[in-house]
Amino acid sequence: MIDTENLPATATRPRAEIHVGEPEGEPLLDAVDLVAGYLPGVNILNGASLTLHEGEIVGIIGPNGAGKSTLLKSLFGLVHIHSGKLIFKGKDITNLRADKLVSLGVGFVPQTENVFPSLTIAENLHMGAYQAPKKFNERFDYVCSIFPKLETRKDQLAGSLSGGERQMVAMARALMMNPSVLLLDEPSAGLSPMLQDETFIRVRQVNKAGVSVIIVEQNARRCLQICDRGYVLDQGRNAYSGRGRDLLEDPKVISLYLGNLEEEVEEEGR
Amino acid sequence: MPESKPFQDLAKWATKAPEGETLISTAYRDKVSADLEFVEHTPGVHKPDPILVANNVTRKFGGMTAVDVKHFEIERHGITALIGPNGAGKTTFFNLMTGFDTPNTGEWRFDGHDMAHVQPEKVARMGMVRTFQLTKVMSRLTVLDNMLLGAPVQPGEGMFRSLIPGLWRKQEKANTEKAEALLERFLLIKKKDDFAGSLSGGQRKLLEMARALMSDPQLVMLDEPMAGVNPALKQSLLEHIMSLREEGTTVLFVEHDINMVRHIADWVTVMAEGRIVAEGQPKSVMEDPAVIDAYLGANANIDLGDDSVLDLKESEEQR
Amino acid sequence: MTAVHISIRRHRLGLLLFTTVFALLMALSIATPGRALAAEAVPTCNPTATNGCVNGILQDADKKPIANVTLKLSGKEEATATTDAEGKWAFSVTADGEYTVTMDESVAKEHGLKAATATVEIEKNSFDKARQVVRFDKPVAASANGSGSGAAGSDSTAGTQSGSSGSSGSSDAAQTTNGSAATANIGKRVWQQLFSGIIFGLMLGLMSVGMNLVYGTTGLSSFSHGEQVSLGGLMAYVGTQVLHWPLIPAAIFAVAIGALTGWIQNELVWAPLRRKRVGTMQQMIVTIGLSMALQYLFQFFFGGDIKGITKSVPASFVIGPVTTDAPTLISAAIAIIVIVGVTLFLYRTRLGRATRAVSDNAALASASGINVEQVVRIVWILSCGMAALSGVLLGIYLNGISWNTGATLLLLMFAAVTLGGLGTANGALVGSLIIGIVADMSSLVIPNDMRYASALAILIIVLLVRPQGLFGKQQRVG
Amino acid sequence: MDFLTIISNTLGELIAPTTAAYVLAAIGLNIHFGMTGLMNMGQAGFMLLGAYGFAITQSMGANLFASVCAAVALAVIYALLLGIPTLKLGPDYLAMVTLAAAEIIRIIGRSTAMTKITGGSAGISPQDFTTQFEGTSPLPNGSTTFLLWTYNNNIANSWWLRLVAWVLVAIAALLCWRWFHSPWGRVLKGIREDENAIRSLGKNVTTYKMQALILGGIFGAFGGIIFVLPRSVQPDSLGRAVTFYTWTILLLGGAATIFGPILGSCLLWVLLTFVKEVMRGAIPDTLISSNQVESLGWVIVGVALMCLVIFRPQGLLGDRKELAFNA
Amino acid sequence: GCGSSSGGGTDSGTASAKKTDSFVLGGLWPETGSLAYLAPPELAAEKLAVSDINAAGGVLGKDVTTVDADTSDADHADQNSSATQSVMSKNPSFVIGPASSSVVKNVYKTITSANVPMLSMGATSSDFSGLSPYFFRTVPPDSVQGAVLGQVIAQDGVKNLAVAVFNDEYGTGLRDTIVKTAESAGVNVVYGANDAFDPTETNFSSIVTAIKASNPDAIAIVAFDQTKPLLKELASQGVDMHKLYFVDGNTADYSKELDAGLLEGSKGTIPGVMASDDFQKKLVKAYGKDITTFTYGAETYDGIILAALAAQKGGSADGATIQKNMAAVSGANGGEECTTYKDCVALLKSGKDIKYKGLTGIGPFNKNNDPSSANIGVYVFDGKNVPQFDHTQEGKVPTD
Ligand SMILES: Nc1ncnc2c1ncn2[C@@H]1O[C@H](COP(=O)(O)OP(=O)(O)OP(=O)(O)O)[C@@H](O)[C@H]1O
Ligand SMILES: Nc1ncnc2c1ncn2[C@@H]1O[C@H](COP(=O)(O)OP(=O)(O)OP(=O)(O)O)[C@@H](O)[C@H]1O
Ligand SMILES: [Mg+2]
Ligand SMILES: [Mg+2]
Repeated sequence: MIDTENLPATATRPRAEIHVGEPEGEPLLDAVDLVAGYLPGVNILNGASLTLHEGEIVGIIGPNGAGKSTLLKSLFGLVHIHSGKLIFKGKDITNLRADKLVSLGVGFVPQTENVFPSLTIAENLHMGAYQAPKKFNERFDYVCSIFPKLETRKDQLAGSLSGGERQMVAMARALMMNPSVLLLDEPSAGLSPMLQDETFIRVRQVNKAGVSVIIVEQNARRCLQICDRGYVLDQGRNAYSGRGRDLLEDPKVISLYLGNLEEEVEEEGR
Repeated sequence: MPESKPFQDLAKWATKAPEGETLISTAYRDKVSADLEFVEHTPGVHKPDPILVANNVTRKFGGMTAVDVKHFEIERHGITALIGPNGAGKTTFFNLMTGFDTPNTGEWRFDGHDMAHVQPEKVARMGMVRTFQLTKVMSRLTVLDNMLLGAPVQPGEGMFRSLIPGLWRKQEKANTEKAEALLERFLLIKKKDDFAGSLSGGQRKLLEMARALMSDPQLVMLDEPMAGVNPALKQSLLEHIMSLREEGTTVLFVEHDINMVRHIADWVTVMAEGRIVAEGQPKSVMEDPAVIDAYLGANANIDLGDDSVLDLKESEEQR
Repeated sequence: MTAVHISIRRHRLGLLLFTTVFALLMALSIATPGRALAAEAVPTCNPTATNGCVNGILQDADKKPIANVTLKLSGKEEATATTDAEGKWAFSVTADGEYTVTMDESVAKEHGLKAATATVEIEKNSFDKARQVVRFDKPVAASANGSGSGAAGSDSTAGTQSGSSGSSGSSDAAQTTNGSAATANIGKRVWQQLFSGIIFGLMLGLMSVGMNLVYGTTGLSSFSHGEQVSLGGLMAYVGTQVLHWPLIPAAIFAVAIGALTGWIQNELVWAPLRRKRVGTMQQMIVTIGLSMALQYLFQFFFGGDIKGITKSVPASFVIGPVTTDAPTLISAAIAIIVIVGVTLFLYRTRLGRATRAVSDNAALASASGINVEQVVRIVWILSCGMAALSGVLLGIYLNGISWNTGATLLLLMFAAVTLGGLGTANGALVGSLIIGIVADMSSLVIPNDMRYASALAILIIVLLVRPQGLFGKQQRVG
Repeated sequence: MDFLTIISNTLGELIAPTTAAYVLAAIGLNIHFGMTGLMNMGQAGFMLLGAYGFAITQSMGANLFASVCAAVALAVIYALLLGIPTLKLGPDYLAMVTLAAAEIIRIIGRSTAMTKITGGSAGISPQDFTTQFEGTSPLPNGSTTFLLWTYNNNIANSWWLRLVAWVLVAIAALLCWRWFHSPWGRVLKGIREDENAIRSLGKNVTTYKMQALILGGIFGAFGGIIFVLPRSVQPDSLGRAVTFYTWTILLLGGAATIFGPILGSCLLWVLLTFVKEVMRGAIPDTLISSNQVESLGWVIVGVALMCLVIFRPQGLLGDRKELAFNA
Repeated sequence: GCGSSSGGGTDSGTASAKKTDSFVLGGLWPETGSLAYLAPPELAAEKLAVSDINAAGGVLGKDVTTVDADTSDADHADQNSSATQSVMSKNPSFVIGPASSSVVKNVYKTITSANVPMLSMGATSSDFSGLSPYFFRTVPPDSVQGAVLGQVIAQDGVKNLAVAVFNDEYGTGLRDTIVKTAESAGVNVVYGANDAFDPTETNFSSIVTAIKASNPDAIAIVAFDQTKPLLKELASQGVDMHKLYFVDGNTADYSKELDAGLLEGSKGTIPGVMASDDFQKKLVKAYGKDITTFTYGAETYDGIILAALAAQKGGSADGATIQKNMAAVSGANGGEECTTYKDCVALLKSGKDIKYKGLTGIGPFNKNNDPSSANIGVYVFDGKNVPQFDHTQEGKVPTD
């Protein structure tokens, strides 16, 4: 058992030492039995729970419409939580306004509508650094090192970008604010395989630098590979949870959520 | 031998397939793989039985050339994958082919018809139906209504004829049945009376694809249909796509999921910076070092959970 | 001109008519009890129940009065009069009937007058004929009527003016004079009207930039923005005319009140509506309701008439081809400074970029750490404050403000922002200038009451060519 | 205060021809906006053209049917002229173009240059165009009291006009009900949501939009005819304010509903009359002058409108759920 | 066969057909909207008339009661109708108003078809002569005032006249007569014979530029409240402000709006004998508030008095009776002249025929229910920008 709190931010944690269950200690973000929905009377989340510890990567997978995005949005104050508790660093943040959360160091990449279409790329990134405008140049260089295309296209309107390019902007925007917790909703969707991998590696990298990450993915295999822990969400409830690796190999999870396309293709290939 | 039989008959039979059976025939598949077997693996190569032929299609945005396709053909009844890095011009190419955008130069023919300056709706009615990468659902219409809009030529869609329900009730019923069957397949049946605007990101993708299939198109162009779709469902839908072909549909799709491309594509075309840079059977294209370099990346087969990946990255950055 | 020929041709007929009418009138006047008194020359004559007037003013072709000319009245009654220093002369007559005024032929010749005699008919009871004005300087064009008071054809007996027959002729004649005058005038007017068009465009720009800001941030087309403009003007009126403050404090007061209303309405109306996620269409209906409420509230307090902010008319001066005055130039300068300021604010400042981000996607803006409510609040305050400022300037420039001044300009504001490109800052300015110039210049070629139609037509034409407005950007499909 | 007359006047608005005229205009707008998403901010333009078409031909002696045809034809031509170039515009821009076009029609109609045709600012007097319509009435001369209401049978604001107006409304509502629930209506709604998606499904969006524009315009023209029959044709009477009222009616009742326009129109005019009648009765002029009372009445109506939308943003019959997906 | 507006439906249920002794005065006023500033003098006149009548013992021994409603302006045609409905529902004996021609057009059929007489105090359109037996007016048609003003202009030696007119029935109607009269007397109309500005116009600079460029030596302004900004614009562009001509819609006291001396020497016409200071004071007192314009005040007052006298004479306050006796009390059949309600009623009671000679100085109603003769007062602005009475001109109103 590693005391994550006392580790220097840059320390590498040997994966083998992570426990099957949750790490002990005060969680960084704790969502308990969240009930939330968009329309009155229709709950999308029916008691979903989630815990994030300092320095962790937590993955959320699940079928379409399970409520993964809703969960992230409710964590971020964009969907109204009807009941349940949401604790961040010991403070109750239930239904706290999103911009307040940003100043607490939480960053968010939504799944859809994740750029400002009539702003240029540079302006989009400016928005990312809205609360710390002085750091703009430094962070800008950083995100451009991940997505070099952004630098060359920085004056193009985000609305005219290709799907993948938008996704880059969205991800970059969230990274601009140098958050301590990052909520990512399908960051790899629409990216080329190379950039998908790049994204996951970068997530690990920022994680290594001390950022805790919650990541929702349909590219489940890749996601679970990098996660410390994973949750499977179904119909607004937690269906399974456990170490990323374990979920990846759990036959039930595979048959219900992951599929076996990869193996099939490999078999075909042989 | 499947080739000795007329395809049409087969196709008819295929739609009346007995319950439970998915893939009824492999006639078209066999024909396509036979056709493509000896086609050269060079960009812009000619194919035996092309349904769409594009020549010298270019599109510039300001100073940047988004699309510059010298020659491109899609094999009839084939499942062709169009892959390429982000911003390669795939979506723009779709837009050009379907009339949503006009090219700076070039001409292209669909099924022998010249398609320059043809309105998008005409294109669709000629049998070339596309989906959008950034989904377009009719938010304040129910999912079922969204589907029904996908059905082609409905007498009830005339202003005057719509006033006489007798003229369209029957067809409406048939369309509804078909739509429900598709929704069932796409796991959306539970949502059929909900507004499409309430769908999740992945569900929208599914609806968009299902809607495109309502019209039994000759050529369906899917722009990243499976991005954001749950892997288990994706897998089951691939079979549906393959069965489409046996009903006479040609499929062109853009996708970044390499396994999917490998699994169902008969032919892969690679675009980069607006140009077609490689073409060929999936297996061989995926092994093309240029493709790996520009598109697949070096980490494709590496477990990202490995710390070695990070070290590699760090050293890369140090350089 | 054919007029002369016509009147000569009519001579015979007129004579016939004249004799019969004359005979009739004679018979009538004999029949009337109380025989007429003699006519007399008076300094001024006004017709009453008992007397009619034959009067006029003797001027030469250059409108200079001709004094000391003796005029003789003959006909039913007789008298003589001498023109005064202003050329005026008047006879008061008591009997209805024909009168002829004569002067010395030589005088007429010397001063280039059209005639030396004129015959008129007096009828005390009739508005048309109780007074007959005889002017020997009568221009040719007007005599095309063939009727008139007689000075037309020199020795013509000229029938009395016959109401309806003259009307079409007179308007035709007017058209020709008007037409030729207009073309001659255009040269003189171009610069002045271009100038006033620019000034008006700037005012319009100042008005609409606030509206555009609200649109650019919340997507709401505010129909009550016109009332915000009126409010500014009316508050300045309150300041200067009711509280008797000097103009500057009154203007500041007006802007402050305007900004305050912006803040209040955001808190009371728009913020709750946004919280309920009410669509912009519905919000637009709320602005229509608000506009109605405000308009009649103004009418409640200020009545329906036009209020002047300042009483005195500023001294004007001439710069090159245009006449203008200091307040106009200062207003224009303020408008330019404010509009440029807003543009810089939108494109150069963090908050400005935030307003555009909010309009694109409020949820994402909030997720980027922008306090959306704060931004919108500032925008409302700014927008209403600027509207009030423009109301003040407008009230001064247009010489008055009333409960509906803003409302009548609302359409032009919409046209301006749409023309420039909705939600774009410099678009509002350029659009306003175009609308202002077209509206003011178009009256050079089309009737005045249609000049706003031409401004709107320009809008439509521009949108046909550039569907996203001048500065708008097109979105990609797919 | 005389409650009976207040009530009878207020409820009289329920069946007033003006209310019906607004219903027709709002039904037209419902086809434009509620169904197709066309932001037509110039419905008054269609109404004015309808009124001109009817009244001008009537005053030239055409028969009723021909005049109605002329009104419809004018609306159709206007829709075509307006639609062909502008239907490709985005919604907000289309709103501006229609608003401007309607205003241009009004300005030209009232200009002195047009006096010979449209009567200029004076418009067309009722004696010039209403007699034939009044003459077709099967009702006897005189006036009739029915329940609370007494109106002349045939002349001006008459029972006969009420009958015709509301029969027209009934027909229009029936047609709309049929259209709204047909595949045709579905395509229109699809266009409202996303026209590019509809295009990609092979529907000719421009044709559909044009059909909707024409159809709604025709209803607008009928509304215009009914609007002027009890009074006179005056360009200023069919100006921007009328368009705004029509929009208010539509959204008060609920866009994209069949009975929304009817309910909205009844509600608006009943509310307006009620407020003004009560104000006239309730506030003594010793307190504030009577024109202040009247202005205050309007203020209250304005505030009431705001409150209605604030507290029921989806309209009386609208679907609250739809609001959640507002673009 | 039921097309005629003169009310075929005589005796079927309209309350006005029954004999009654309670005189209910209906009033339709432009209390809101673009003509709202015309309402105060009219309302004041109504109040004054009613209190004068009631002070003299009322009509048929009973006090007059009033029912009022706001017609707003022609932009709110729906309000024209509903206001009319509101007044008609209270069974008025007689309706005074509305003032504007366009609103009259919108409502007169509803009123006259119910056999209720109505009287407009401001509808000057010549189309209204003989509109309906139940329609009266105390204002002469615009041709009368126009002729007088046209002659005044000609007589002043004006050579080039510009006319600034707003495009409204009142404006263009009056303009046409002014232009016709002035032109036939030798005045050259250099601007405005066909051009008019929009009634909602706020920006007069280009209009004034055009006027100025036409080099007029005098300008006639035919407008309502728009005059104020127009005057200032004229002054600021340096036009000669002492040679302006006004009409009844704008011959008003500008002492509060303009610098002293600005308008000195300019002239205006107002129908009616001089609207006395005394009457103006009474109006202000009756209204209880300051009134700035007095337009149509006298016409309103006279209209009400005439109707009350008609009811008194006919012995019943129903519409048909009033309609029948309107002409008679105005003196169409001759009779003893009287100037106040009190005096007139006294004469009537003593069985005499009367001729009410009111403040407007109009003659008896002619066959078209127009005033058969009228007075047009000519005013000259003094150094304080207040119009001062100069002289009056009387004459017959043409009947065709
Ligand atoms: N705006 C909305 N209004 C109403 N219901 C909604 C809304 N957005 C999503 N839903 C519903 O909530 C459920 C969960 O949606 P959510 O977006 O959270 O799914 P998800 O797990 O993210 O799916 P996906 O993998 O497809 O993105 C779905 O059934 C969807 O229909
Ligand atoms: N309207 C436009 N204006 C400017 N640039 C554009 C426009 N549309 C597309 N582009 C650019 O053209 C290039 C091709 O875009 P396209 O959408 O076709 O890429 P793509 O191959 O579909 O990429 P992805 O896989 O990310 O979807 C991109 O770099 C994009 O930024
Ligand atoms: Mg999701
Ligand atoms: Mg793409």
